[in-house]
Amino acid sequence: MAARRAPPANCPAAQSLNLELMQEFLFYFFAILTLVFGLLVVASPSRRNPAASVFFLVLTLVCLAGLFVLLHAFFLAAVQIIVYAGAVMVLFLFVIMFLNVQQESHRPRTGTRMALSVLIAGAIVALLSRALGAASASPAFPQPAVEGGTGPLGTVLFTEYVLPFEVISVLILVAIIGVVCLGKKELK
Amino acid sequence: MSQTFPWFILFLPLGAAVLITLFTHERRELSARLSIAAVVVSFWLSVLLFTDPRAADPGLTLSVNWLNVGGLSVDFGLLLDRLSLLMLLVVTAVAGAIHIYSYEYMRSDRSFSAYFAALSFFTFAMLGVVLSDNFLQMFMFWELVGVSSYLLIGFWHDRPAAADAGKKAFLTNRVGDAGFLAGIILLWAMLGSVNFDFLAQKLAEDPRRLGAFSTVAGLLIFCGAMAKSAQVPLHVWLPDAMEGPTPVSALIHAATMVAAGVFMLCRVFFLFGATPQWPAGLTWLDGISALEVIAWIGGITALMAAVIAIQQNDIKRILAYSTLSQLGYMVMAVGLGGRTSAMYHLTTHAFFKSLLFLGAGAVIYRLHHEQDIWRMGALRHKMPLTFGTFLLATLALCGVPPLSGYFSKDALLGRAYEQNVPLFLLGLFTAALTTFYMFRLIFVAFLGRPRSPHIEEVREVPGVMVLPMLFLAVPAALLGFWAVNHYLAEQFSSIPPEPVPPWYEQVFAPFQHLPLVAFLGLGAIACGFFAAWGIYGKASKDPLPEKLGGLARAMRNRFYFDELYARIIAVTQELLADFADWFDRWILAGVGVRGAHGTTEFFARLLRLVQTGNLRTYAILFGAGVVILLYALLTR
Amino acid sequence: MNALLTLPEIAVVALGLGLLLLDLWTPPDQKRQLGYIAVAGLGLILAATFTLHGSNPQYAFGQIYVMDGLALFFKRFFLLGALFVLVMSTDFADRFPAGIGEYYALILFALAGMMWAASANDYSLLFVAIELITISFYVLNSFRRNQADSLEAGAKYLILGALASAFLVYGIAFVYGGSGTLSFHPTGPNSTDLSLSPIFQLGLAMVLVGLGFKIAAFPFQIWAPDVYQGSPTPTTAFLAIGSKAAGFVLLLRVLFSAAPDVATHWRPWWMAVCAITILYGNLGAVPQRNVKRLLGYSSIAHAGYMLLGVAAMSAAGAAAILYYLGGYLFTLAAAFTVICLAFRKSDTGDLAGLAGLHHRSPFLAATLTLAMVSLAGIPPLAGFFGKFLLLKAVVQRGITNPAYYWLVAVALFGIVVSLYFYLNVVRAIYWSKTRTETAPIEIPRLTRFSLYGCIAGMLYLGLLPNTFLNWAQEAVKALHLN
Amino acid sequence: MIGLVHYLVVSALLFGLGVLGVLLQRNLLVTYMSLELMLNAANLALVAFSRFNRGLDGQVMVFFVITVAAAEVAVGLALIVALFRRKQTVGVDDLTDMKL
Repeated sequence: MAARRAPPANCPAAQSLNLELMQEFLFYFFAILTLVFGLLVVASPSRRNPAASVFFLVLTLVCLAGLFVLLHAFFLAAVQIIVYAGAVMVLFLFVIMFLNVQQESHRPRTGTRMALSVLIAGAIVALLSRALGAASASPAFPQPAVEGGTGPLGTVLFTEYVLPFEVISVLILVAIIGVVCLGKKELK
Repeated sequence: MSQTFPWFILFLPLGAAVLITLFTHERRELSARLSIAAVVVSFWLSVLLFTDPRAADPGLTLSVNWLNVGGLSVDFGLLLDRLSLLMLLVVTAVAGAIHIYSYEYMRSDRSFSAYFAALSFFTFAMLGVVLSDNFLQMFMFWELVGVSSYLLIGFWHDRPAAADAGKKAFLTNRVGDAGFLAGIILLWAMLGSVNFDFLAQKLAEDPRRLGAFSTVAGLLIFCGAMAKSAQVPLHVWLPDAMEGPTPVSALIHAATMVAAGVFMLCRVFFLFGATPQWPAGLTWLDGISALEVIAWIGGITALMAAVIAIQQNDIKRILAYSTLSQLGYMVMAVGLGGRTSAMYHLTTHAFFKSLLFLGAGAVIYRLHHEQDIWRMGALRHKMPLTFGTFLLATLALCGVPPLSGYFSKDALLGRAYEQNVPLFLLGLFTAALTTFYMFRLIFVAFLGRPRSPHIEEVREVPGVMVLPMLFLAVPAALLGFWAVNHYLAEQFSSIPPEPVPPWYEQVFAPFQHLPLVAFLGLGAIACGFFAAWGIYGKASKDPLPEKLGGLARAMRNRFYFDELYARIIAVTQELLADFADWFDRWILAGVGVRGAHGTTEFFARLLRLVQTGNLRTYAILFGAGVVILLYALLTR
Repeated sequence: MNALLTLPEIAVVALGLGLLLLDLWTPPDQKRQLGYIAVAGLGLILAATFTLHGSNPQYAFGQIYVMDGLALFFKRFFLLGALFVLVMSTDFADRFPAGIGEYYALILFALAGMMWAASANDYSLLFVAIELITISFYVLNSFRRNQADSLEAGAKYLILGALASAFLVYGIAFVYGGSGTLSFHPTGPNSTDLSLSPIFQLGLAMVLVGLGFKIAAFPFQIWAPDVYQGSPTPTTAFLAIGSKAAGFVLLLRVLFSAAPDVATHWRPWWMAVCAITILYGNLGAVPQRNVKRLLGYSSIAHAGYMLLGVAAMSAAGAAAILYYLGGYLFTLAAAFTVICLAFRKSDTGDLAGLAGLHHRSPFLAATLTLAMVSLAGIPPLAGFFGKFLLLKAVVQRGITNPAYYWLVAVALFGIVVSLYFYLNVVRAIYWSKTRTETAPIEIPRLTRFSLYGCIAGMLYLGLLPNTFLNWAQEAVKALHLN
Repeated sequence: MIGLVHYLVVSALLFGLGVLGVLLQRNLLVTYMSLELMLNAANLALVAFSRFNRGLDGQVMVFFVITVAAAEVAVGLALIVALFRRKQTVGVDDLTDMKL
C-alpha cells in the first residue's frame, strides 16, 4: 500500500513484498483475534462473572486498535487504547466490582430464544455481506491514501467539524450531570 | 336583513353555550334562560327570514374566506335556499319547544347549566350543518353534532349505560363519517373543490367527470348519512341512545341529528346523477347505481325497525324504532329520487315525532322514570292534555287524514309506487306495522286499567311542559295543508309545480292523483289498527275498548278470519321480530360496539405475545424488525 | 463562516449552564423558581427566533449546519414544546428525589440537541445531535430513581436506544462508504447513481432504523408504551413531542433532501410501514387501562399518520406532517399537563385515577377531554385538520397510484378505532364511580396560562389553519419536493 | 492483498457478534458490552472507508463515536447502578413490571 509508491532504488522489490506479506499476516492475526475475543465477550466461558467479559472486551478493543494501525489511523488507535480500553473498561470493571454481582441464571436458557437470536444475528451478517459482495464487484474504491496522524485529524476536527465537536462537549456535560443525578446517594 | 340574520341564527346558540360555560355556570336559572332566549330568537329570525321573499329565490350564499392554501380554497359560507330555510325553521322550532320543555323536565338535575350549554351547542352544530355551503364546513359541523350528541346522550354521569350509549352513538357515527370524509377528500381530489354549487355545476356540465368513481363517491358520502340517519347496518346506536334525557331524545332523534343524513342527501343529490360506474375490481357491480343501494337500504331499515318495534316494551324504545323506520322511509324516498317527498316527510315527522317524545317524556316524568308500558295504563284521564297530543301525533304518524303525516306519507308511497313496486309494497306493509305498534302503545300505556300502583298519584305535567307540546301539536296536525312539497318543488324540479289547491281540496288530492296508493294506504292503517285492537285493546278494562268490544266480538263472529288474522300476525311477527332482534343484537351490534369487550380481550391477548415487558424479547423483535426492513429494502 | 447562525442553540445551552450555576446558590425550597427563569429565558429565545429568516438557506461550518425554512420551523416548534414541558416540570418538582435544577438543565440540553438536529445537513451533526437527545433522555427517563418503573423505563430506553444508535452509526459508516462524504449533499464522481450503490442503500436503511426508533415507527415501536408509562410525566411529554419531531425532521431531510431517488425507490415499503404503524398503535391502545401507556400507543399511531405524509412523497404531504406536528404539540402538551396535575398523589397513571376529575377541577377535565377529542381527529380541533391534510395528500397521490387508496382505508380504520380508546379516557373522567382522590386540584397560575395556550392552539389550528399551514408550506420548500 | 472488503467483513462479523450478544445476554452489563462491540464494528468500517475513500471525515466520525460511546457508557452504568440499588438485580429478565 504505502510501500507501493515508487520504491527507492536501494530497496529491493522483495522487501516490499515482505512488507505486504507482513501486513497481510498482521491483518489476519488481528482480525481473527478480534473476532475470537468478540465471541468470548458474548459467550463468555465463565458465565457467572461478567468481569471475564470485560477482560475479553479489552482484548477485542486492543486488537481493533491494531487494525486501526494497519489502516494508518494512528491517532485513533491511540485513542482507542487510552479512552476505550483504558478508561471505559475500567469503568465497567469498577461497576462490576462495586455491584459485586454474583447471581446469574437460575433459569435455563430457552432454546427457541437462543435459536432466534442466532438466526437474527446471522441474517444481519448475511444481509451485510450481500451488500458487500455486490460492492466488491464494482471498482468504485480507489487505492488507499489517507494518513490519520494527529496533525491532519486535528486540523479537520477543529475547522470543518468544529460544530459537532462542540456539541459533543455539551453531550459530555449532560453525561456528567446524568451520572451525578443517577448515582448520588439517596436524599432523605 | 337576509344578509345578517343567518349569522345571528347560527351563532346565537353558540353564544349562549359559550356564555353559560364560561360565566353563568353557577347560576342555573340564568343559564337556562339564556339558552332558551337564544334559540327562541333564532326561531323568530328564521321565521322572518322565511317570510322574506328575497331570501329563498334563487338562493343566497353569504361567505367569508376561511382557508386558502395549497390549491384548496374554502369559504365559510351560509347557503340559503328553500331547502335550508325549511330546515332552519324545523330545527329552530323543534329545538325551541324542547328547550322550554327541558326547563321543567331537567330542573332537578345537578348539572342543569351544563345541560343547557350542551343543548345550545347541539343546536348550533345542527344549524351549521343546515346552513353549510361546502362539504368541509358541513363535515365540521357534522362532527360537532356527533360530539354534542355524545355529551347529551351520555349526560347522566352516574349511569354507565348512558356512557356506553353515548360512546356507541359517537363511535357508530364515526364509522360512517370515515366514509363521508373519504368521499369528501375523493371529490376534492378529483374535482378540485368542496363547494356544493361548484361541484353541482361541474357535474352538471359533465356527469362523467368522476369517471370510475362516480358511484363509489356517492356511496362514500352516503356512509355519513347512513350513520347519522341510523340506517341498517349503522342503526345500532339509535335505540341505545334513549339512555339520554327524554327531551334530548326528542331533539336528536326526531327532528335534528337523525334528519341531518336525509337533509344532506337532498343537499348533495347532484352527486347521484351520473350513470353507475365502478372502479376496476368492482366492475361486477356494474349496473347497480348508488341510488338503488340507498333506496333498498332505506326500505330494509323501514321494515326491520317496524318489526322490531312491535316487540319493545320500553316506551322510548318503541318510539326510537319508529323513528328508525320513518327514517328508512325518507332515505328510501331519496333513493327513489323523491327529494321533495323525503323532505316533506322529514318536516312533518320532525313535529309529530318530537311531540311523541315529549309526550313520552311527560309520562316518564310523572312516573318517576318508569319507562315500561306494561307498568303504565289508564293514563288517559290522569294526563288528558298529554294523551290528547300524544294521540294526535300517533294519528299523524300513522298517516290518518287530514293530519300532516297523511300527506307526506302518501307523497312518499306515491313516489315508491311510480318508481319501484317491491319497495312500495314493503312501504305499505311497514305502514300497517306502524299503526299496529303505535296503537299497541296507546292501548297499553294510555288506555286500559292501571298496571302499577303509582298511576293513582299521577297528574298532568306543569304548563311549561304542556305548552311546547301544544305548540308542536299545531304543525303536527295542520302542516299538510301548507303543502311543503310545493314549496320545495320550486327548487328541486325543473317543471314549475301546479298552484297549491285550497285546503279542502288538498285532503282529497291524493285520491285524485294516485287513488290506488291512497286507498291502499288507508287500508294499511285500518289493518294495523284493528290488529292492534284485536290483540291489545281487548286485554284492558278501559271504557273505550269495552264500548267497542261488542263490535269487535261481532266482527270476529261474522268474519271468522279476524282471530286467525290476529293469530297470524302475532305468531309470524313475533318470529320476525325475534329474528330481527337477534340479528340486531348479535350480528350487527356484536361485531360492532357491543362486542367491544371481546375485541379488547382479543387485542390484549395479541399484545401479550409481543409487548411482554421483557427487554430481551424487545431486543429480539427489534432485531427481527431490522432484518425484515433491510431485507425488504435491499432485495427488490 | 457565519457561526452566529447557531446562536439560538448557543443561547439555549447558555441558559442551561446558567441554570446549573444558579442551582448552586438557590436554597432547596426556592428551586421551583428556577423553572420560571428557564421558561422566561426560553420565551425570550423563542421570540428572538422571529427575527430570523429562513427563506434563503444559509450555511455555516462548511455545509454542516443549515438554516432554512424547515430548520427555523422546527426550532420554534422545539422551543415551544420545551416551554410547555418546563411549565409541566415546575408542577412535578416535588416528585423528584434528585435536583430539579438538573432536570431543567437536561431538558434544555436535549432541546439544544433537537434544535441542532433541525439544522443538521451532515451525518456527523445528525449523529451527535441525536446522541445528545438520546443521552439526555436516558437520564430524564430514569430521573425518579426511587421509582422502579422510572428506572425500568430508563433501562429499556437505554438498551434499545443504544441498539438503535449502533445501527445508526453503522449505517452512517456505510453511507459514508458509499458516497465518500458525510454531507447530505454529496458531490463528486461518486455522487451519481448513489441509489444504485448497495453500500449506500444499506447505510441509508440502517440510518432509517435509528430514525425509526426515534419516531417509534413499526417495527421499532416496541419500546414506546413501556417507556411512556414509566417515565416521569414531563419526560414522557418531551419524548412524545420533541424527540418524535426531531426524528421526523431528520427523516424528512435524509429521505427527501439527501436521498430522494432511494426514497422513491422504496415507496411501497413506506406505505407498508405506515399502514402497520397505524394499525399497531391504534389496536394496541384498545385494551389499555393506563393513560400514559395509552398515549404511548397513541403516539405510535400518530407516527403512523405522519408517515402518511412521508409515503405521499409530495410537498403537500410534508407540509401536512409539519401541520400535524403543530396540532400534536398543543394537544399532547395539554393532555400531559393535566395528567401531571391529576396524578399528583398517586402517580400511577391508571385510568381509574381520573375518576371524578370533573369534580376536582372542571377545567382540567374539560381540557383533557378536548385533548382527547383533538387526538381522535374530531373537528374543529387541530387533530382533525392535520389528518385531513395528510389524507388529502395521500388521495392526491392515489389518482395516479391506486395502491394509495388502501392506505387511506387503513388510516380511516385507525381513526375510527382510535375514537374508542380516547373516549375511554373521557369516560373515565366523567362516568366512573370509584374515586381514589377527591381533593380539589389547585392549578398554579403559570400552568393555567400554559393550558390556555394549548387550548387556544388546538382551536386556532383547527379553526383557522391558514397562517400555520402557509408557514408549513414555506418550510417544506427547503426539501425541494414537488 | 488486503483490501477494503476484508476489513468490512471483519466489521460485519463483529457487528453480528454484538447483535448476538444484545439478543442473547441476560446480564445488563454484558448486554451493554455487546453494544460496545457493535459500535466498534462501526468504527472499524468507518476507518476502513476513510482510508479507502481518501478522506479524513470517517476518522473524525470515529472520534465522535468513541466520545459519545464513553458518555453513553458512563450514563448507562450509572443507570444500571441505580437500578441495582433499587431492585438488587442486573438481570435483563427482571425488568418486566410494565407490559402489554
